[in-house]
Amino acid sequence: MKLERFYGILIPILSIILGMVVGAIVMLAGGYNPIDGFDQLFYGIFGEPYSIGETLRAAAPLIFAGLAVAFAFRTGLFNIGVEGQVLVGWMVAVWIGIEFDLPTAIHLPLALIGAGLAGALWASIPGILKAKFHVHEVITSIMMNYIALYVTNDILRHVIGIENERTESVKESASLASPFLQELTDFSRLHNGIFIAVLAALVFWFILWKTTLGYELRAVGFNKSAAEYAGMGVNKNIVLSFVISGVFAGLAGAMEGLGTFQNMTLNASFTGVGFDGIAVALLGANNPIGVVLAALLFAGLNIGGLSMQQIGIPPELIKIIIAFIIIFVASGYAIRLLIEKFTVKKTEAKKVKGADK
Amino acid sequence: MEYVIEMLNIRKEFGTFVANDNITLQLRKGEIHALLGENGAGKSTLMNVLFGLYQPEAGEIRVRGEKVNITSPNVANDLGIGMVHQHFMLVQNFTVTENIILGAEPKAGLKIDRAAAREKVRQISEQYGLAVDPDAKIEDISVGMQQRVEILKTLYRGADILIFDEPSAVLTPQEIKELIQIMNRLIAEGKSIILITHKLKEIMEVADRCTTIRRGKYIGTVDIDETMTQSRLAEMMVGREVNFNAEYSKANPQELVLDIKDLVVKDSRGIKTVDGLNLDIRAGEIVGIAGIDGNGQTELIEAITGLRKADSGEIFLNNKSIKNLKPRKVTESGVGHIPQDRHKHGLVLDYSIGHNMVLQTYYKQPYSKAGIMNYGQVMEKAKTLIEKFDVRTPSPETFARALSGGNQQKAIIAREVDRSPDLLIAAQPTRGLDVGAIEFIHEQLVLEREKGRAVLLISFELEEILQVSDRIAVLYEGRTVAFLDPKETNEIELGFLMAGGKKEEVGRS
Amino acid sequence: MGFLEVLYIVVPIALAYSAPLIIAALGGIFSERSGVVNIALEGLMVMGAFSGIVSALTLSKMGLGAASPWLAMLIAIVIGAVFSLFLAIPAILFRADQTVLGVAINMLAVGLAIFLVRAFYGKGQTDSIPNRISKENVPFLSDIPVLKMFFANVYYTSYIAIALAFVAWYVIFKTPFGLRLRSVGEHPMAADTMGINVTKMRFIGVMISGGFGGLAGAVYATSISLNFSVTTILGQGFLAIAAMIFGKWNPLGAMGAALFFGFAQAISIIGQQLPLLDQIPQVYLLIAPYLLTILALAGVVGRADAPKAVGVPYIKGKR
Amino acid sequence: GGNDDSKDSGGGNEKEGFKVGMVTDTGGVDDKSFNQSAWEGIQKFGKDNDLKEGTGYKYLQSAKQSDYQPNLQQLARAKYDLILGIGFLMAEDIGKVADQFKDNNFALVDMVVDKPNVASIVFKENEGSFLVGVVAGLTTKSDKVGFVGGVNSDLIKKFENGFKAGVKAVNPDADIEIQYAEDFNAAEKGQAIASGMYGKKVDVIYHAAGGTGQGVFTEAKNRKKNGEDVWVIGVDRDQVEEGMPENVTLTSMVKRVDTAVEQVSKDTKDGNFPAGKVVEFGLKDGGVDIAPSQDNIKEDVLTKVEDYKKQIIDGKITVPGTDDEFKEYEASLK
Ligand SMILES: Nc1ncnc2c1ncn2[C@@H]1O[C@H](COP(=O)(O)OP(=O)(O)OP(=O)(O)O)[C@@H](O)[C@H]1O
Ligand SMILES: Nc1ncnc2c1ncn2[C@@H]1O[C@H](COP(=O)(O)OP(=O)(O)OP(=O)(O)O)[C@@H](O)[C@H]1O
Ligand SMILES: [Mg+2]
Ligand SMILES: [Mg+2]
Repeated sequence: MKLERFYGILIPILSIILGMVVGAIVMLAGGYNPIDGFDQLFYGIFGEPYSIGETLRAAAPLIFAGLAVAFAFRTGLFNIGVEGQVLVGWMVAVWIGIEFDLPTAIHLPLALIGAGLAGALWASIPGILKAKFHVHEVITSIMMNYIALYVTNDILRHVIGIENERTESVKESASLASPFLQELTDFSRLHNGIFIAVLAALVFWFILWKTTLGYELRAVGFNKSAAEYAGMGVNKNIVLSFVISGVFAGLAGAMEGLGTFQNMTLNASFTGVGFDGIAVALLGANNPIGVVLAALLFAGLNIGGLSMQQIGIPPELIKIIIAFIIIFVASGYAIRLLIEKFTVKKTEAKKVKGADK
Repeated sequence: MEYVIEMLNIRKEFGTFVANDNITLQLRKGEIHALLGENGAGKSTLMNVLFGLYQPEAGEIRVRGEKVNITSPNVANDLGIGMVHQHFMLVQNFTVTENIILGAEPKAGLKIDRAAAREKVRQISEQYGLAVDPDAKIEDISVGMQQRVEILKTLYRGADILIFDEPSAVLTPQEIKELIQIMNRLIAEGKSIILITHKLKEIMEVADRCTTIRRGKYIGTVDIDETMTQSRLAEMMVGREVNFNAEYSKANPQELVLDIKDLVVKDSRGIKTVDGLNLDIRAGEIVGIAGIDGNGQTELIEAITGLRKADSGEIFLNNKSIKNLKPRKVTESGVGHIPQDRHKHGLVLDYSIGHNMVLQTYYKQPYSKAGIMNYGQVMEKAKTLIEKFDVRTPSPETFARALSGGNQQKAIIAREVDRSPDLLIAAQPTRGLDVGAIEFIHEQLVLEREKGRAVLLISFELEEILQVSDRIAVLYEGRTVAFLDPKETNEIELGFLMAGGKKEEVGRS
Repeated sequence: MGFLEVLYIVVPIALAYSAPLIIAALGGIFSERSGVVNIALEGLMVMGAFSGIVSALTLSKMGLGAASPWLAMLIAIVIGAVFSLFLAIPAILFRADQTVLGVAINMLAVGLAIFLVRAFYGKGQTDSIPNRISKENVPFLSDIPVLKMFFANVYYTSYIAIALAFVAWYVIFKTPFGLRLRSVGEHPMAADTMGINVTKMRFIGVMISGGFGGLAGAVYATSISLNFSVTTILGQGFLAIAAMIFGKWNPLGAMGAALFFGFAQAISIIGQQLPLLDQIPQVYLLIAPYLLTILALAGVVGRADAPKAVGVPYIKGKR
Repeated sequence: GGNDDSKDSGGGNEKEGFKVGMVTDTGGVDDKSFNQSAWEGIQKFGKDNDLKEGTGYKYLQSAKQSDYQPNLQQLARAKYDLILGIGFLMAEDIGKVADQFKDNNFALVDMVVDKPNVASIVFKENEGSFLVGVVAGLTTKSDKVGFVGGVNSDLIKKFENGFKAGVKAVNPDADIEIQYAEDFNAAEKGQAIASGMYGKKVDVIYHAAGGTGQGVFTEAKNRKKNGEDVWVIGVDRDQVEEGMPENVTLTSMVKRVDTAVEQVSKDTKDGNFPAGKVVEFGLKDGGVDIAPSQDNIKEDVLTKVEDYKKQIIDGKITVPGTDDEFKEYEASLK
């Protein structure tokens, strides 16, 4: 058990290092100086309060998106539709943020709840179709992504109203922006959403590992037949899992709508938050702490990557590094084998000696 | 004496665990050689070594006197070794023919020559009397036929040394009878067989010799002759005396608990597999259902437990209808269920034993309060049950997956019995278990009866039915065609009735 | 405009739109039939589009003219197959989670392709290729009324895609190779005991998938986008996955699903230009293809069962 | 990309000298459209003033919309004298950053931001579109022309309405097919839309659809190869090359983001930063125009174009930009 924990920490760390090594090789091959590159990257992540603020800001939606994917995974479902749920959540958050005039104590929670519910509603469709008609959730969620893209654009245009391809800004009473945090981080867009995101990770953990519902959801994820035998409503749980996953996804949208942007723009294509969420969830091993850390890593590399451009290194490099980190983490078994080979060789040598006697 | 196989001083380790420790097994040409041992003794492991699935850490294998190095099943196939695995190695959505020819397909141009393949399959199946439908999908055929396919696979490849790993564990008595005939025919054709089985009676019936292993260690090889008895074999196997023919006390039936009237249930294909069934069980009695697989057993259990809709008829539990209630409601009305497939229904293998112990009660106090689990209580409960039912597990935190089959079964029984259900349904509760474990489980069933529960036992082992039941219901084509007293009947009569014979004809046949 | 005229417009669009989807979905089938989940189709298409365009540009420069896009497709097949090793090696040898890998590979493909485009051309997107795959009128057939909807103004690559679907069907369901491939995806241990090399079969399945993915990307690039940029392949791979599942992992089914997508897409795009349909608010037309797919799945097609062992690393001796 | 050996950690540069930087939108600096054009303008300005790429002038690329602000801030921190945001999507971000860095000068392309340290660079795309509309209206044989837009928005509407006005001015009977792909990056959609339009005998299509327009060219080339007489009118830059080898580019409507950017940079360097002003580029100042590649346009058509150009510059014609303006304009024709 202790050994498991050891590898659980060692493998991601080794993977990050190996990913950086690959990045260095690519930089060398591209004619860039990797030392300067990493210097710039780390400066871009940790160098100033500003960059730390931006990293945290970028992490908030990723945490939510990651939690959304991870939650479904935990119950044996692949919610590839987070992207669409983010869009509808974003839209509803902004809509509530613009449309109502309420005190902050009501307005902000209302906007957040609206976003969560919108995501939940959108996610419930693949869930219901899976439960009722056994339609593969991967196709339906892919289709729902496209539908979300076009429907939100249409609603932005015709219901909420846009000027120059964007809505007006949400009222201050619905905004997550925090002048304090902004000042603290030298005008980054860091907003209160990060606290909600961390709280959400806690909620995630609590639901799955502390509640009766979580016991059921995980059982359904592991073994549907046994869950049915035990009297759990398998179909109900499938829908519920999608719904909860959708709440997280919708809130990821709220992070953007009420935090980073304070508005919503017509989208000509997907935001990418949902797809990044898949990577974050998987890198974080579908566990809440892992998701938070993975989101921070993702956000940090992306923000740091922006400043690598200062010395001319194309931002695509970051994608390559992240991709390799994920590949290495996924290949943890190989890393383990290598480590064990070293250690086992020693013990085996001892054994042989013992046998000789 | 000519040996076709000699496994000498074989050692196989899994990590630090030694599954086979210096085991020797020698197979003579033309013999049926039984391999006996408790669950987890290392029998399958040894055979997997012979078949090239595992590489031994030490030891030597000789085939027809030649030292060989069996690095893969391919090598084994080339050496004429075929294996029928404990858990069938069949692709469910392939046809019988496809499964047989896989890896050695006859070709016509680029294509598989299906006509030739079918012809070859038919020819072999005729030669050895292994009736199969070459075009049927595996998922649609009975377990017995699946096993014949497994045997055909080896014969198709020209194997003359056959390994059977617990072939009878999943078969009905009729099928076992056929299997024994098949084995005898194979021997007559010049093949040699290694047979793993927990059924001592089978060993006595067909085997020429028997090798016993215990906890990975070689115990000995004996001739099966007139001097050999089942109890001596059992003793060799477990190292103590086993009371496997225990006589249990007499039943004392009380009020009616389960009352099924004219029940009709359709299976997944829409066929009425339960068709007008009547059955009643009283408190304090064990009713055994005897029937050939596929006569409605599965659907009957599923209908009672709420896993399948009943079309018509009635199911009363303590005079209240439980027909078409949700599984949870059925459970709460007082039904316990030891399911037939423990891995599919009985356990969440990726949950700890502790989690599994509350699979139906997790939402109730004290395990759950206001939607919040109290895992402390869960583990407490698990500890008590583990102790009480002697479930061998390192801890209640251990994943169910890591337990041996016998211990998994014990865990399920512990859970079901502990809920004190009025009706306990036990479906194939001892399948694949060794005699020691079987003894334990039978005792538990009788104990439940003595506590005044109604027990419904479904088993394909007539011996088990006869031994444990207080009353036997014979199931044929979805109906109970006869109720018998185990004291006044025997396997022959039962077998006859199960095959559709009429009671009054018994004497004449 | 009559019904036939509408079809004369819609069918060629559907055929053009479907071709890359069919090919990519076939790739997905080979991989998943061997037991390896292929979320990486998108990335494989990116690599295919990238290598297709780069080779087409280079070959054109070398003076190969009209042959250059066809040769470029062959190169894209090879590149796709090689690139798929990023999926095959960790998934098959190191027991890595295949979904995770797929997501990573999609990311890697975009990053790497654009990085290389910058390295090769000093800018983030390529020029347009001078020699492309063009739409053709099939001699004789394109003059026959009704039938001409299938033969006028069409890409030969559409026919190739359809032909490949039949070939793939034949290979998977009629040949020994196909039987072995499927057995490995359904029950690898059974296959192993029958002397089939599970590792080898899975490598072949994934690499065929890489080849198809590469080809699909190259077909798209050399016939439709004609250049390569970060947005050239944007979601087509995921639609191909949907087509694969919709088609129940059967090449002909996937082809049908892809053609269905193509047809729905064509109607949705052309709808605005057609009488009656142009009265419908555009958003309904835009979402129609996706909505129709969902309805079709829920109403008609229903349950789709994946190969049983898909996504599960094969570990010898594990039960 | 801007490859350079000197390291600049963004913490401020002690060296003196004028520095200009731009932040691309998600299209990137090679979008063959306004990002690229803006970068070309800056490069020209840099070379003319002996600035070094990377230290004197540079661009930062945005992969996502959320990158705009950090990118702008990076340049502001590095004390760039002029920071350009390319694309109206950056309006809000540039406004915010301008508030935070009151000492820096900012400029935004394609949209108006009212801040004392921001200059707004906008174009009269409708005027340029009018001219190519004239070309289309006079070139079409079927009296059917088409317009393919990227995403339906105020900006692209300017292209559409200017174009329609031009067509109607010279060919009131012409049918104009309008379609928005709702996507700037879907070549296959562009192709399908074009295929539908050409299939309905439209013979000239004007696109304002970015990467989606690529598909329009593809379809036109295929048709031309098979003997159909079809044309495409390009947008933003001279897209004659996109029409090769079949030569389907009738002409293009160019938007000289490069000259505009160069102009503003020069003014800023000279101490004439148009602080808080809207700098509008239309036909008059060469900010929009019909592309120099005009070989495919008939002589008499070109004369007409010149004529209209003059009228617009002289203010005799006011080219509509919005739907309402177009309605008014259409009414005035009758
Ligand atoms: N793949 C494996 N990895 C680790 N240990 C294993 C593995 N397979 C078997 N074992 C160990 O080897 C022992 C022998 O297992 P094996 O399956 O050979 O028992 P068996 O005698 O066939 O039991 P049964 O009668 O129930 O079939 C098991 O108790 C188990 O501890
Ligand atoms: N793949 C495996 N990896 C690790 N341990 C295993 C594995 N398979 C079996 N075991 C170990 O083997 C022991 C017994 O397993 P085994 O399956 O042989 O029991 P069994 O009684 O034969 O069960 P069954 O009746 O299902 O065959 C268990 O304690 C378990 O820890
Ligand atoms: Mg076993
Ligand atoms: Mg065994």
